[in-house]
Amino acid sequence: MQLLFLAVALFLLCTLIAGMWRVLRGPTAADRMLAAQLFGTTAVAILLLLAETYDNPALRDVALVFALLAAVTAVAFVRRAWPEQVDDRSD
Amino acid sequence: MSSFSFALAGIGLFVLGLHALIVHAHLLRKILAINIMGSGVSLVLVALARRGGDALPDAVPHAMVITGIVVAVSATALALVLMLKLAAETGSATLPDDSPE
Amino acid sequence: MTLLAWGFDGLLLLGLLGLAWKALNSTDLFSAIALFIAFGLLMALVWVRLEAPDIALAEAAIGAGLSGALLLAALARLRGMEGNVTSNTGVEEAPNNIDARLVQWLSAILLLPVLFGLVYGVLSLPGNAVGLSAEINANLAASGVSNPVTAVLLNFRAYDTLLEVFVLLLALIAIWSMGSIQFNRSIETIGKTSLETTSSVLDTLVYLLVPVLMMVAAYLLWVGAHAPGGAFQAGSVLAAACVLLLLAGWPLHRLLTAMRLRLLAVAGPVVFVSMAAYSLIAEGALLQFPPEHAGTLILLLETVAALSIAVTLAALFSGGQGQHE
Amino acid sequence: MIAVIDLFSVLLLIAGAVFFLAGTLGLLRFPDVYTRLHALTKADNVGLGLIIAGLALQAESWAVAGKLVLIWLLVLLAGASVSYLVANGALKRGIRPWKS
Repeated sequence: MQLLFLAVALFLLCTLIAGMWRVLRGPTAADRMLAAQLFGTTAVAILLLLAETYDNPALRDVALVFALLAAVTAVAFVRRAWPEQVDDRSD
Repeated sequence: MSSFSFALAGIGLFVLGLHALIVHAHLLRKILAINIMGSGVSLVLVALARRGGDALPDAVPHAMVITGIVVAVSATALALVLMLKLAAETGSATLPDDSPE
Repeated sequence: MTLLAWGFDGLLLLGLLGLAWKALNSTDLFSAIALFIAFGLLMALVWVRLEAPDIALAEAAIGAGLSGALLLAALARLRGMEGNVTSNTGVEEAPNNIDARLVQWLSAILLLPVLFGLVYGVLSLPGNAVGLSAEINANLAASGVSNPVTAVLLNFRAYDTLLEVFVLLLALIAIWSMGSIQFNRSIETIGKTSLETTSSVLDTLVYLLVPVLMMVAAYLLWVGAHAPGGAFQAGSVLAAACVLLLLAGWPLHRLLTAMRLRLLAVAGPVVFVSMAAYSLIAEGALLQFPPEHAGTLILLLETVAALSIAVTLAALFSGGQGQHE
Repeated sequence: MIAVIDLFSVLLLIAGAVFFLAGTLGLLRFPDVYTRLHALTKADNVGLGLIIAGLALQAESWAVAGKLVLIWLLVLLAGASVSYLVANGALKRGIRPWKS
């Protein structure tokens, strides 16, 4: 079972790093932020899987903090840092 | 993977950050560079402390790095405010170029 | 199993280095910050792999949460300013001229010996680390807590934490000396884009999330005695709750007036110093606690420190946003 | 009995991984910010839910299972609100939805 947990965690890490391409490419600021948000959800799943693999309950607390704090960054983006001008290559 | 590879990655982060600190003129970029250098140093510290050990990880470097993370964020906040002040005064967030023209 | 773990670590470290490179060299500042936030997330995973869940918690709260919010808010204000002064809006000067290229190559060449020197230094170390684990475990029973990291932070090397709360206070004073000393009333209008009106969805999110954040902070504070957690992590999560309230435009300045804010910010340092002075007189050593009361004293110290850290970090976030701008 | 539960866990975990893969593919391949938002929020949250269900079946106590579900609910709450805020903001900024 542990083997499967770790394999799924590795697979999710792969999808996470593939998602990095969207942060790099954009084109809009929202796309970059969305991809960073994806990192948050995926990281929660990875942490929970690692917690079970290595029987380390503290990692669930790390996942909990991740789940909460990802929202704060996203709200900071929506409320503050989103430029008003339309990005040229938006569609 | 052995702790040494984590330590080597830490060195990589430090050197990447140092390079960016020298090369980029924009202060926000320099602040990011210093943060990444700090992460690299923490990584080296913690990775080297657990090398070759199957024993319990050493708590002293862990405590130091936690302290370091909090200090880094307060220093970053201060640096950002200084940058904004400079931008408000001079109109640009880069250090003035005082080399002889 | 080992092979999978190796693959995981290798991919993690490659991703970390790649993100750092891209964050430092991407074309515009916004993507640099987005990549830096992702870098913080990966960094937290690295701490998990290094069996340092305490650090992972702090990194998740600060590296992936608070510093991202700080950087985004600063970028927004910078853009507002540069929009007035210059035409440059965050897109950076590309290193296209000969001079900048030269500097890049020169720096890279000069840093190569640094890189090799550091690598050689690390690789020439003996294979076994000699740490302080044995000493810590021998004295853990007398420290009042069973989480070794908390024991180091609040008992064995409590002077580190003492100095650290002063660093936070100093940063806050420095920022306040350049701006206003309170959660500014008009903060929600500064740097905020005019397109955002008050939104009931955001309000609901804040309604639900802030109490959860506060409960998680209390939980982390409590659990820090015997498991990963503690004052810094709790303080950072609580600070995130304050930042969320500020971002949603809630009138936090009415609850935390300038005076209360100042009192809370100095509460941690004051309690720490008085505890240090008391222990110096009564016990004969700086911040040495009698083993029978150590657990209670540490919890008290941590609670005050967490409140101070939370308020200070939140004030650092809103700090310097004076009326004169 | 144990084996049946294990089998369920395996199936749930693999299904969760597939949903995460779908979410990432959507993020990479969909044409505009709204469709990418749709892929990310829905697929990833379902994927996380499936993985959490698979892990909860293996959890040693009810408390652990409850904590896992709590984490999922928090991610759902944050994900749903943030995707609304981002989509709403994008519309207000005049980013036009993609039409084939």
